Amino acid sequence: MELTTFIQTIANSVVAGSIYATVAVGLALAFGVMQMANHAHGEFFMLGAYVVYVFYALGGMPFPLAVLAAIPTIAIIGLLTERLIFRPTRGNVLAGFMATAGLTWVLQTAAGRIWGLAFMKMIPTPYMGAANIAGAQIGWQRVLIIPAACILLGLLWFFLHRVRWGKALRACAQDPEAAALQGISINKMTALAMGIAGAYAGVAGALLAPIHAVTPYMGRDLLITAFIVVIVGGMASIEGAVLAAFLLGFIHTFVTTIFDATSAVMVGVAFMAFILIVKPTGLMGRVKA
Amino acid sequence: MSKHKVLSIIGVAALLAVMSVLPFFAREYYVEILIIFLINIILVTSYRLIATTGDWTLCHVVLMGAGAYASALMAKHFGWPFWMTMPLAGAAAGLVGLGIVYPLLRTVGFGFFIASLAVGEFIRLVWIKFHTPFGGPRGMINIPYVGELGPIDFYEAIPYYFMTLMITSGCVFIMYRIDRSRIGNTFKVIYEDDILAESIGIRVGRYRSFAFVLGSFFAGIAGALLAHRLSAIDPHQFGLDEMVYLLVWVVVGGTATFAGPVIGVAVMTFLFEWTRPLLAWRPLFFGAILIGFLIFLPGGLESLISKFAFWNKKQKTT
Amino acid sequence: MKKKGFLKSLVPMTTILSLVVALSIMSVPSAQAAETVNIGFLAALSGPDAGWGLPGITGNQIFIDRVNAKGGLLVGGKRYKIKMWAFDDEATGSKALQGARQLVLEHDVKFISAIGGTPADATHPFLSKKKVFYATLISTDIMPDRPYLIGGGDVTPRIDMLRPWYHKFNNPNLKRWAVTSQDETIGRTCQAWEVGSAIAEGWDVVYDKHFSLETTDFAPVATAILATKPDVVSLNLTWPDYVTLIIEQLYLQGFKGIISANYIDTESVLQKVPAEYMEATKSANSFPLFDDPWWGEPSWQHEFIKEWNAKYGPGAPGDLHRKITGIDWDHMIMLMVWAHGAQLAGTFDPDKILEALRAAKSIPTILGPAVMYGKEMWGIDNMVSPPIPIAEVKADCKCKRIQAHIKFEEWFEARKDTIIRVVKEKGQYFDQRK
Amino acid sequence: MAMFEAKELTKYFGGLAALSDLDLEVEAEEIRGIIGPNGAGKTTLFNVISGVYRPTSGEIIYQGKEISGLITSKIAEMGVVRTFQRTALFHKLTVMGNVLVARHLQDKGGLFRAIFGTNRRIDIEHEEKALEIIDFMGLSDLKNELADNLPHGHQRSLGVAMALAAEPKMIMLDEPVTGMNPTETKHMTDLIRKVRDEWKMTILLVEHDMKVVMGLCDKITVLNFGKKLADGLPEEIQENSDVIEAYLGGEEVAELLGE
Repeated sequence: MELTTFIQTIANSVVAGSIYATVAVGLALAFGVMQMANHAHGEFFMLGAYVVYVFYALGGMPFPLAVLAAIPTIAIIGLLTERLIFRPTRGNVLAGFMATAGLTWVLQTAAGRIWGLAFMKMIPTPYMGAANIAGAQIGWQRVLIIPAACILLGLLWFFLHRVRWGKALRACAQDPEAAALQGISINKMTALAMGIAGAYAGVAGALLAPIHAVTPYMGRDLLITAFIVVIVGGMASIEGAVLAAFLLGFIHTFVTTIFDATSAVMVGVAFMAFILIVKPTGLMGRVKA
Repeated sequence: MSKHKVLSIIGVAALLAVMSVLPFFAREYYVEILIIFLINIILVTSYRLIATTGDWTLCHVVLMGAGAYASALMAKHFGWPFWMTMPLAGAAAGLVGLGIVYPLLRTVGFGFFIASLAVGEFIRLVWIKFHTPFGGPRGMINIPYVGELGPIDFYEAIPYYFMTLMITSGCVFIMYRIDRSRIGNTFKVIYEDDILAESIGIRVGRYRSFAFVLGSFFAGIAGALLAHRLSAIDPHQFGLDEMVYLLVWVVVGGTATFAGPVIGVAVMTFLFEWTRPLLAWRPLFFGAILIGFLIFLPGGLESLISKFAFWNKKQKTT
Repeated sequence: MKKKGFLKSLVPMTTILSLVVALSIMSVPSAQAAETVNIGFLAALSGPDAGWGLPGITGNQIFIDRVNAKGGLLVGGKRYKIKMWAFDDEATGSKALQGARQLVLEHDVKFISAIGGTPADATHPFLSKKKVFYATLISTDIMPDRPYLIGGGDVTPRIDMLRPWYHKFNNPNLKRWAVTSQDETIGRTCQAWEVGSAIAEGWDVVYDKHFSLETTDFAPVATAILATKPDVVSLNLTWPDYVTLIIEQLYLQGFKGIISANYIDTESVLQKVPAEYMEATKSANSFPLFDDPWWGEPSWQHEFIKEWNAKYGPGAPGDLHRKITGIDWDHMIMLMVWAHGAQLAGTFDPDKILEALRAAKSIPTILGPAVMYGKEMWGIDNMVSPPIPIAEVKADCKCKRIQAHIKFEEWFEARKDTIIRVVKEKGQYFDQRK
Repeated sequence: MAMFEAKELTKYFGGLAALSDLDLEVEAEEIRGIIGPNGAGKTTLFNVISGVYRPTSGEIIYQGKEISGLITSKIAEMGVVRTFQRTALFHKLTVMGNVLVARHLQDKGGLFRAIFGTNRRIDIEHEEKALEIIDFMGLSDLKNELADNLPHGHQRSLGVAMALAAEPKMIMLDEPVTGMNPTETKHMTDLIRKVRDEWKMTILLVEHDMKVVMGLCDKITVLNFGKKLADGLPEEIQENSDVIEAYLGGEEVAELLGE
């Protein structure tokens, strides 16, 4: 591999990693609290992209505003999902997972019916052109992802470690009973977790809308990746998810560049199976009795 | 022989009788649907067999595919007759199951669920990646039909229907017996309390893998039946979407009783045909059904009839 | 315990019995008006592949309405109204076969519009036995043992073979040809034909790989291609969405050569890439726009656009909330060919229709006069082969404009030996698929 | 030599030692009491012996064979079976069902037999054996009840019955009489003695009820903070000053002295 290609590939990997990370943290967070395994996370991501399509591409609103608009919109959908699906099925991970699989179909079909189904939606790139970083050419739209991801992940970290509600969330993730004894309301926490998860999936989708094929099914391809990331990272661990996201970003990108993308997916899946076998708790998963 | 035993034998006999006269009344298209329906019965029943140990998998359809591919390869390359390839396909799927179950055993509950998804995807990607012998994304074509037996041509719907009916009844009978046997009980007690089970000398790991391999075997049989009916198979056929349909059947029917999943397939097969006019709206409809059942009737349809459902009683999660 | 067992054994009986009843109730013969000919539409109408199926219905419906408005299809001195039945095959073999059976056994269709690929593989034994026309977009499904399967309304892979010639003709000095497409049913075969033609035209093929359908990030794909320093990057029949994303990456990663593809959805590409760049890269493809002045006025194509917008465009009763695409008319081409054949033959007997079509000097299609061709490519002359438009993206109109309209047959005759040799080397020739 | 031996048995959880350098020798057909204040490591000891936990260091020798590190079911197969402090039962099975399942080691039920229902004789034998045990535990009139519906005392007995059904040589009872009223306790104590006398089993007994322990055990081992504090005949233990010290806090001492 030539040097320029190598640098370009490194750059691509970092971008891919940031994308996977932003998408996956929400999933990990939701799973951490009362084990809500959200199969519809990919569709939250998709809806986030459609928010940008509606407000920015159709409505002519400035791109940054459209992205911000995605946050509350999808957060609300997250809250509804918690209230209507995860709360009734609490204590049964599989039931929650399958019910949200049903939700996946509902959302995909609805989106297809509402916004039409043919080729990808047309979303003009807000910031055209590419940045030249040490010989690597990365579109501004993608460069943007990196700081955005840092900020989003930073905010989440701050919230979880410095803010009272965030701490409560972590306490609840570690030991719901104990948390309940300290007067933390589990319902509030699950709602909060799903709200945040939705917001993050939404904003990720919104940010990626211009560089992704926006279709009702865009969530599917990313979901398996996101789950691989979460499992490898250790189910409930945010830090683990971020680490795993970048690992997978590098794996996918390098294998694609050197061999081909089918192999990349295979290697990714194999990697997850491998982790599960040697360390079922994942890279940073707490050992559960 | 006790009274209710007589009754249930009569019941089953009646059921078989109906299933045997049915094709002569239903039109050909519906006979074809019934064939797929019978194949799906093997699929769900074997899925439940595994689920009784508490292991819900996401690779059952892939194992069905393993059987389909195995049977197709044997029939095409060695020219072996269906009567040979079908059981061997089961064995092959069982072997694949054996190969993947050991890593999977290290996980339980949701971990097992997702891990099985990953392993299943991997197998599918192998079919896609290796054009020889699997035919890559295009899959395999010209898989020999079952052929003729004297005057009977199994290409025709009705003969194939009866062959499938016989094989399905056989498989279901065997699985029913296992479910009712000491082995079946062992599976269930493992699900209820694996620590206690282990303490009275039950090799939990061994039994979990046994259930998995057994289930894979029957999935393989179903795969063979499918492959030789379609005469063409491809990786897409055994993808996650199909797996989710299987879950819908199981969820709608329930897994507490042996009958549950069968009810599920029966009802959903009917609904599925009945909703065709909805065209593009259908996934929405089925999504809603899935959600509705999991929330309002977690025990599935069976729980309406028989009250106890272990499906949602005790949870095992990683 | 045992008593429970019995109760449970009751359950499936009752349900299955009810199912049985239901099914037999359902089997009410579909009412048939005497002068109606039924046709089927068998494609993915839900799920991720629906984008290839659903739009096809629109074009077919426009054609059907037109014919029915004239009182029906005139076959053997009798007018037949056309009725279309749609079945969702979810792009899965088993569902497709089920659909074929429903359409034939329940609705007695004489012709089926489909996408092709695995569904074609799964349905052909049944349909060949039942002697029902099955028209796929792509010609790669044509095989000698599928006498009633016709294809080619979609210009793939003929266009993918002509583009190497086109670019060589315009830039004789260029050498390095890179090609990729998604790793699926049709991609491999079409790419094989393109590579064959590229070699026949004297290109060095420097990159010849596929990317998986799960690919979400095309930056590495572009990087890998550019690492081979190509003069031309061809995307073969890469799906339009992927084309857009790959072209964006080629642009961002500073590719300066020629971009060539089967179908460039110009409008969506121009959302990501400046029109000047597209013009500079001479990016060529062969899905023409029907509002292209090149067709002339009045013309079939222009009318089609008008009718489509009137029916499905913004504000129309059947507003689809989207722009017209190539898929909207792609399926219709094959339907027109079949209808034309039936009229020529004066019957719906498939053998007679095939005879008539093969005998015809030229068959009118919306892409121009076609002939039945393809023996050397697919082992049987079941490929409908209209002349092939090649369009380039122009900056001034921010759209693509037809540059050439090429007859495929002569071109192929001159080069077939090399091309077929290469296709065979890549194991993609029809007789190598058993 | 002793039937069962633990040498310098040590188990760490994270930093802290739940067991440290514990030596234990149990003769065949002995009833050995294991006592100690809460958190002394009694249950941990059972878990380590029965293979739920792998010891950090040390050896467990049973009938001259090293068994530490084996999986629970293997150990059970060798003849060491334990009951649980929690009432561990298969709640959706009947009393009979529970005991039959617990006879797994005697009859795993082959696949062929399962399918073709051959060898009814074996099944009948097992049902007889199960009935014998149920009868022995005084549950015969409840044998078709769901385990879930039994009163607490009977659930405890069923737990023991299941352990017996596995036909072990050594049985470890974890607080068999907790939550029982005096008559039930009396009954259970007699049963445990009978198990030893008639069924020739060796018994390890963890129990808080000192009356029971003192009345039942041949020898007693006292644990405190995972260490062995004392080891000897009941009366020796009652006089042992360290033990009394460990049990400081009046009423526990009284309990210890069985008053």
